[in-house]
Amino acid sequence: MLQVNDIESGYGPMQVLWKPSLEVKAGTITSLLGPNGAGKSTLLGTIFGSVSPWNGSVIYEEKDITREPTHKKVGFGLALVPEGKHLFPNMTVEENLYMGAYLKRAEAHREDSLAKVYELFPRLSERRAQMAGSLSGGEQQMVTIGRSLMTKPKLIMLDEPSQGLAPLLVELMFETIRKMKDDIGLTILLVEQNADASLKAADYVYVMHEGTIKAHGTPETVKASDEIREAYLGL
Amino acid sequence: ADSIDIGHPACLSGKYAKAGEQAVAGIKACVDWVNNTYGGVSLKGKKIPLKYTYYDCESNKESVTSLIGRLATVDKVDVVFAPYSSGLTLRGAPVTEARGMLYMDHGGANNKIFQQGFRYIVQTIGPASSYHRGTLDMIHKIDPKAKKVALAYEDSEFAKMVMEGAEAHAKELGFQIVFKRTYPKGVTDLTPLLSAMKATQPDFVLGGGHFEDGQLFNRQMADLGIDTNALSLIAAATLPAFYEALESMAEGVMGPSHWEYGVKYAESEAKKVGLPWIGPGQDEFVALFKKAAGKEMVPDYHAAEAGAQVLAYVLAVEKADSVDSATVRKALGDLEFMSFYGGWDVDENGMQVGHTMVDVQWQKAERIIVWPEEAQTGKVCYPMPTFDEKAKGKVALP
Amino acid sequence: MTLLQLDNVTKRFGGLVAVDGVSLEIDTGQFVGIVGPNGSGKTTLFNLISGVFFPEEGHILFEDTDITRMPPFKRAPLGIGRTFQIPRPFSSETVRENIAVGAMFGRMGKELSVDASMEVADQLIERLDLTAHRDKAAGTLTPIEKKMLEIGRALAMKPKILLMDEAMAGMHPSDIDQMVAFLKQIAGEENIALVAMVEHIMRAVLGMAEKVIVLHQGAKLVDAPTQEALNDPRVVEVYLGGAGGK
Amino acid sequence: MVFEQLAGNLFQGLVLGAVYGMATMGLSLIFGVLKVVNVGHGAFVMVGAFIAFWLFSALGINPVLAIPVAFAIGLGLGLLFYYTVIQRLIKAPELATLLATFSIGVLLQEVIKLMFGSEFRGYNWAVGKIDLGITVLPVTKLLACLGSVAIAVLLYLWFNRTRAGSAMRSVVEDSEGARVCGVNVGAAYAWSFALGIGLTVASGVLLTMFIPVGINPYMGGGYTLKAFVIAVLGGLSSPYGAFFGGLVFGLIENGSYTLFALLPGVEPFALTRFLSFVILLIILLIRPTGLLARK
Amino acid sequence: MKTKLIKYYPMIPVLVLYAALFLVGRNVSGMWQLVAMLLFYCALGQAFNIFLGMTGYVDFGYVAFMGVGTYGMALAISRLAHIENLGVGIIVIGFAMAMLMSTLLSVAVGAVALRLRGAYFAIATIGVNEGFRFLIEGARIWNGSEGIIFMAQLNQILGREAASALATFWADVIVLVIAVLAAMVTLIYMRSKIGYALTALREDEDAAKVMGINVTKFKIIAFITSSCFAGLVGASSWALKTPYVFPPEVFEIHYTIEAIIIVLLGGAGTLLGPLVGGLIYGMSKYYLSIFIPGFQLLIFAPIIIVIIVVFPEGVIGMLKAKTRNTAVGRYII
Ligand SMILES: Nc1ncnc2c1ncn2[C@@H]1O[C@H](COP(=O)(O)OP(=O)(O)OP(=O)(O)O)[C@@H](O)[C@H]1O
Ligand SMILES: Nc1ncnc2c1ncn2[C@@H]1O[C@H](COP(=O)(O)OP(=O)(O)OP(=O)(O)O)[C@@H](O)[C@H]1O
Ligand SMILES: CC(C)C[C@H](N)C(=O)O
Ligand SMILES: [Mg+2]
Ligand SMILES: [Mg+2]
Repeated sequence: MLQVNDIESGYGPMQVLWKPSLEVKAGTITSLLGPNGAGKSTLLGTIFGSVSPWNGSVIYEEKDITREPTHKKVGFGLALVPEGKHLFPNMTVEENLYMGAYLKRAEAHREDSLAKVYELFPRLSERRAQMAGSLSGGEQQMVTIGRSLMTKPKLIMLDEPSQGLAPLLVELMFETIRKMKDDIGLTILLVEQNADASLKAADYVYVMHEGTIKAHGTPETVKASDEIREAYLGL
Repeated sequence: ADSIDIGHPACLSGKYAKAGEQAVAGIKACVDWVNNTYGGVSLKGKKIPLKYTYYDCESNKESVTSLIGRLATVDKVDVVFAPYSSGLTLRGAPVTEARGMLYMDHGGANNKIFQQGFRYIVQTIGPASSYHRGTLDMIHKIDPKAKKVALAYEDSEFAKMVMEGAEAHAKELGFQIVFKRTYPKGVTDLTPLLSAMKATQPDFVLGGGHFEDGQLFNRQMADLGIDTNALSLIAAATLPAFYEALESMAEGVMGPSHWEYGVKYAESEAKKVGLPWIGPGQDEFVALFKKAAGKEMVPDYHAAEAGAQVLAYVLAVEKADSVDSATVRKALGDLEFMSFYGGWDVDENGMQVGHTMVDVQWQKAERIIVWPEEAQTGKVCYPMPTFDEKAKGKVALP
Repeated sequence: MTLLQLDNVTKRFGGLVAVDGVSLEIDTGQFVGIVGPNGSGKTTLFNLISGVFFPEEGHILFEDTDITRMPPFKRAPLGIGRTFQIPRPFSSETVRENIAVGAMFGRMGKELSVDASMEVADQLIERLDLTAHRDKAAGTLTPIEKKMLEIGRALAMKPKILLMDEAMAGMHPSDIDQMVAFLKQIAGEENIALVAMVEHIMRAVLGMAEKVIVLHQGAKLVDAPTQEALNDPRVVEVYLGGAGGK
Repeated sequence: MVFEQLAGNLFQGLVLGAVYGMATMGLSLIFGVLKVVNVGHGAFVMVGAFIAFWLFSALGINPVLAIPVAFAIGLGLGLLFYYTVIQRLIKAPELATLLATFSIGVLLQEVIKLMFGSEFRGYNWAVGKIDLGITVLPVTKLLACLGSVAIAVLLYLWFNRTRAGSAMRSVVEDSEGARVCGVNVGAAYAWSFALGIGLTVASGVLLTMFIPVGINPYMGGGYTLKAFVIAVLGGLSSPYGAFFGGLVFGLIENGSYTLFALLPGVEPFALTRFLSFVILLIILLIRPTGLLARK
Repeated sequence: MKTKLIKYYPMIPVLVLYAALFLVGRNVSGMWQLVAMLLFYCALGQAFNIFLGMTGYVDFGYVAFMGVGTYGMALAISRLAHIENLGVGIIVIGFAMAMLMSTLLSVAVGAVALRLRGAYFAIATIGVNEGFRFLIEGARIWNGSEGIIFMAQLNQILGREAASALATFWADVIVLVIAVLAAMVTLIYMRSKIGYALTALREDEDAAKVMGINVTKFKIIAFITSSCFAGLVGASSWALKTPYVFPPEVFEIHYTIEAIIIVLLGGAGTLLGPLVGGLIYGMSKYYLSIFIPGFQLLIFAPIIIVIIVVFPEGVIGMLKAKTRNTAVGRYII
C-alpha cells in the first residue's frame, strides 16, 4: 500500500534521512522503532510532505506521490497524527474535529466519523464545547488523533500517540489502534517509544537508527534478536 | 568659472513632492530663459551661463543638510536654493551660514525665519502673516455690512501664522471674529468643526492650510450646506487640482496667491512704477515651464516663486559684478525689481516685502484675479452662490 | 522537615474546577511522584506552585513562607525550579547559554557571575551528555533533546524542589533509566532536596518516587508510599487500568 | 444647540466609523492569518482611491461599481506580493515582514506617483443629500456606510459558512494542524493575504465615496496609523472586531469635539485625537487584547 | 584577565568603523554633512537596537523619545537664554533636560505599555507618540503647533561663530559619541546578566519568569536606556542641527520606521548590525537621491525587499551565523 524507496531529506543543509526504505502492507500495523533522534518523525514528515524530500520516492497505492502537496495526500486517504499537539487552540473540541472532515471526501461522512471518535474517546464528547487550547495534555492528544480519523483515512501514520497519556489511556490507545485496524480496516504506520506495547500490536517492525533502517522483520524475529533489542530498543 | 552654479536640495518625493516638482520646473524654466534668451549673466564683462544642480531631499531634513554639504563642496555651487517649507528651509540655514553661502528661500513663509539672525538668507515668497490681508481688505471695501468672520485653519506653524496675521488685520478693519479654531494636520473629516462654525453664522470664512485639507474644507462645507458670502482658502483654492476635484462646488471660492496666470505684471507695468524689469513674460514663462517639466503641467505659484528667485539672483550678481555670497547678498538687499512674478524687495533681514499677493476666485471654471484692483482680470463675484445653487449648475459670475 | 505545603488549594477555570481543595506536604529530600488521569489537574498544580497562576482559594507555603501570590520570578530564587510539559527553551540561544541562564537567575544567581554560570552550564552539559549540542541553538534540537535541555536548565537553578512535568514522556526506555539514575545522583550531590514529578511513565515513577500523590478530577485521591499508592484499587481503576504498575 | 451638534456629530461619527471599520478589516485579516503587520496598508487604500478616481473621472464609472473592480485588482496585487515577497518571509523573523510590507507600500506610492503625479485629486459624484435635522448627510456617505456594512456581513458569512473560510480559520490557529486536515496551507495563506489586500483596496473606494478629495500618492500614511489603532480596539486579529473598532473610533473622533470646544484656550480638534489615543491605551490596559478578542 | 577582554573584542570593528567614518568626514572634502547623516542613522539604529533588538518588542512610538529630547534642548535654549553667562553650559543643561524628559516619558510609557505584548505593545506605543503630539498641539503646551525656533537665542548665548560651529560640526561629533556610547552599552548589556535575561524574555517570556527572571525589570532597563539615547539623539541631531521644533516633525512616525529598517538591515540584536544597517541605509539614500533625483524610492524600495528576502536576519545577523565558532566570529556579534 505504501512504499518508501531510498528516501533522503533533512532540515536546511543537515541531512537526517539516509536512504531508508520501507513498505506498509494494506490492512496491517507496521511499527517503526528506534532511539530518539533516529529520524522517525522526519521520515513520517517526509512521507506526508511537511518535510520536503530531496531524493527517493514515496509510492502510495501504486502512485508516485513523492512530490504531491500535503492536501492532495490527505485527499488520497493518507493521514498523519503529528508529534506535538497541533490542534486549533481557539476552536472548540468539536470544531477541531469537524476541521478534520474538511475535505469533500471526508465531509460526506462527517457525522458518522464524529460519532465514532466520541465512541473511541468518550472524554472528548464530555468536553466537546471546550476550547481545545485549554485541554489537558492527554485530552489534546485525543483530539489530534480524533481529528485525523475524521479525514477518513485509509492509511494513518501515528507519531508517538501514547506520549503523555495516562497508563489507562495508553492501554486504551493501543486497543484503539488495533480496533482502527480491525473494525475500520485502517492501515497503520506507528511510531512509538513504548517498544513493548508497540511490538505487541504490530504485524511488522522496522528499526531505525541514524536515518537508516537497521533491521526489519516480524515482531517475533525482532524480539528474538538480542542484538537489536539491546542496540536499538533498550529492552 | 565657466558657469554660475545654483544648487538645490529639492523635494521631489515625500510629503512636499508636489510643490517641489513645481519649483524644479520653475527654476529650470528661468535658467533656460537666462541662458538662451537673456544670453547669460553679465559678469566682469563676460556672459556666463547658469548651471542648475538639484538633488532630491525626499522632504527629509537629514537629506537636506547632507545634500547642501555636497552642493557646497563637491559641486561648489555659488548659491543654494532652499527646499520647500519653513522647516526644511530652517534646517539648511546653519550649513549655508557656516560656509557664508547665499541661501535663497522660495518656499518657507514663516516670518520667524527672518528673526533668527541669519545673514545669508533671502526670501522670495512673501511672509505667512500677509496671506489673508488682501481678502480682508477686499471684503471690507465691497461689503460694509459684512461683520462676522470665521477663521478655521490647519494646526501647523505656517497656517497659524497666517491666522494670526488675518486676525490682527481683521481687527484693524473692525471685523468681528466669531469663530477661531484649528484642525489637526491630516484630518479626514472636518464635520464637527464645520458644524460648530455653521452655528456662528459667519458672513465669510477664511481658512485652510494645505492642499488636501483645503479640498476637504470646501467639500464638506458643501456637504453640510454651509453657505457664506465668501470663502477663502490658503494654499489650496488656487490650484487647478482644486477645481478638478470639486468642480461646481468650487465656484466662487477664493484663495490668496503669490502669483497666478493672468497677473498683469509686464515690462510696461514695471516702467510705470519705475522698477527694473527682468525675465520672461508670463506666456513665455509658462511655455518654458512646460518644456522643463516635460509634461502637460500648469505652473502654480511655487513655480513662479522659484523662477523669480533665479531672476533676483541674476540681477544681484550683475549688480555686484561678483558671485561672492556676501557681495551678492548685499546687492540683493538693495535690489528692487519686477518680473512676471511681480514686485520683489526684501527688508534688512532678508524677508520679502516688495511682493503683493493676489486674490483669486473660481468663476466658471476659470481662475480670475479679483484683487488687488490694479491686478484684476475680472470683478469679484460676491456673495458667491449657495452650494445648492451651484449644485444646480449656477456658476459664480460678478 | 516540611519544604512545601499546600493548604486546601483550589483553582478554577470558568466553571471547571481544575484543582479542587488539594492539601499536601512534601518534605525536604523526598522524591514524590504526582500521577493521575489526563486532565486531573497535575500541570495546573505545578503552575500554581511555580506561580504561573494564582489559586482562588487556599495557601501555598514554601519553607514556611507564604508564596501563594508571589510572582513567579521571585519563587525561582527561593529554590523552586520547573520544566514544562511542552518544552520551552530559548530557541535562539545556544544550549550552553540556556543552561547558564538557569544558573544566573536561580537560587545561586546572586552569587554567580556570568562566567561562573557558564561554568555551571558546562558541567551540567557534560553530565547530561549534551556536549555535542553545546553550541547549537536550542531551537534546532529534537523534542527529546529539548527536554534534556529543560532539565539541565532547571537543575542549573540549583532548586530545592524541582518540578518536572512529564519530562520523560517520549523518551526511550533506556534513556529513562539513565535519567532516573542521574536525577537521583545529582539530587543527592547538589542539595536538590527533592524532585516532584508528574509522570505517566510508571517505569520512571517506580524508579524514583518514594511517595505518590494521585489526583483525580482535581482532587487528591491517594497520598501514600509508592507501592501502596499504586496498588490502591481506586488508583488502578481510574488511572492504571489492567497494566498495573508495570 | 450644543446637544444638537453633539447628536449630529455622533451620527456622522458612526457613519464614518463604519467606513473606517471596513477599511481596517483587511489589516486584521492579514494579521490574523499570517501574523504579518501590513505597514503598507495605507498605500493599498490609496491604490483603491486612485482606482475610484480614475474610473470615475476618465471613464465615468460610478464608484459603487468601482468597488468590485478595486477588490479584484486588490486580489491580484495581493497574490503578486504574496508569491514574490511575503511567502519567502513567512518563516523569517516577524520584523522582516514588517519591513517588506513597508517597502511594498513605498513602491506602490512611487509607482502611482509616476502614473498620476503628485497632484491632489478628487471627484465630484453628487447624488443628493438627506437633511436629518441634526445634520446633513450626503447620499454618497450613506452609500459608503451601507456598502461597508454589507461587506462586513458578507465577510462574516464567508468566513463562517464556507469551506474556504474555515480553512483560513484553521490556518490561523495552527498551520501544521490545518495541513494534516488536508487544508492547502500555502494556498490558504496566499488567498488570505490576497483577500486582505482586496478588502483594503476596495475600502479605498469606499473612503473616497466618503471623502472624495485629497487623493494623492502619499495619502495612505494617516490611514495606516488609524487602521492600527482601530484594529487593536477590535482585538487585532478579528476582522469583525476591526469593524466594531472603527465605529468606536469614529464616534470618539467626531463626538468629543463638541465637548472639548467648551474648554477655553485649547484646540478641541487636536484634543479629540488625543482622546482617541488615550482611550486606546485605557482599553489596552483593561483588556490587553482588545475589546472583542477571544481570551 | 585575557578571557575577560576577549568578551569585548566585538567593540573593535565598531570603533574602527566609527573612527573611519569620522576621518573620512574630516578629510574628504564635501563628506562631513554626509557623514553627519550617516552618524544620525547609525546612532538611531544603535539606540533603538538596545530595546528592539534585545527584547524583540517593537516600539512604534520610539520617535516620541527623540521628540521630547528635542524639546528638552529647545526649551533649555529658548527659556534660559536670558540668563547671563551660561555659555556652553546651556547645551549641557539641554542634554540633561533631554535625558530627563525622555527618561520620564519612558518610565511613564513603560509602566503602562510594557504590560502588553507583541503587536499590542507596538500599537499602544504608536498611540503614545500620536497622543503626545496631539496633546502638545491641543492643549497648546510649549507653544503648541507653532513650535519653537531658537537659532536667535543660540546665537545670543554662544555667539554667532560658536553657534554655527555647533550646528554644523560639534552636534555631529556629539552624535558620534552617542552612537559609540550606545554601542558600548549594548555590548556591556549583552555580556552581563541583563543581556541573557533579555534574550530569554525575547524568546519566551513565561518561561523566563519561571526561571527567576524579573522580566518587567529587565524590559524597563532596556526601554529606559534605549529611550534615553533617543532623547540625546533628538537633542543633538535635531535640536542643535535643526534649530527649531515643530510637533509634527519631531513626532513623525516615519523615523521609527527608518530606525526599524536600519536595525533589521543590519541584524536585530547584534552589536555591529545597527551600524552597518545605518551605513547601508544612509548611503543608498544619499547616492540614489543624487543620481536619480525623484526616482530613488522607486529603486530603493525593491532593494530593501531583496535585502530582507535574502538576509531575513540582517546582514550582520547572517554574518554572525556564518562565522559562529570561528576566529572572525569573535569580533562579530
Ligand atoms: N525542525 C527541525 N530542524 C532542524 N533539525 C531537526 C528538526 N527536527 C528534527 N531535526 C533533527 O533531525 C534528526 C532526527 O529527528 P527526528 O525528530 O526525526 O527523530 P525521531 O526519531 O522522531 O526522534 P524522537 O524519538 O525523539 O521523536 C535529529 O537529529 C534532529 O536534531
Ligand atoms: N488555561 C486553562 N483554561 C481553561 N481550562 C484549563 C486551563 N488549563 C487547564 N485547564 C483544564 O483543567 C484541567 C486540568 O488540566 P491539567 O493540564 O492540569 O491536567 P493534567 O493533569 O496535567 O493532564 P495531562 O496528564 O493530560 O497533562 C483540564 O480539564 C483542562 O482542560
Ligand atoms: C504654502 C507654502 C507656501 C508655505 C510653506 N508650507 C511654509 O511652510 O512656509
Ligand atoms: Mg519523533
Ligand atoms: Mg499535564
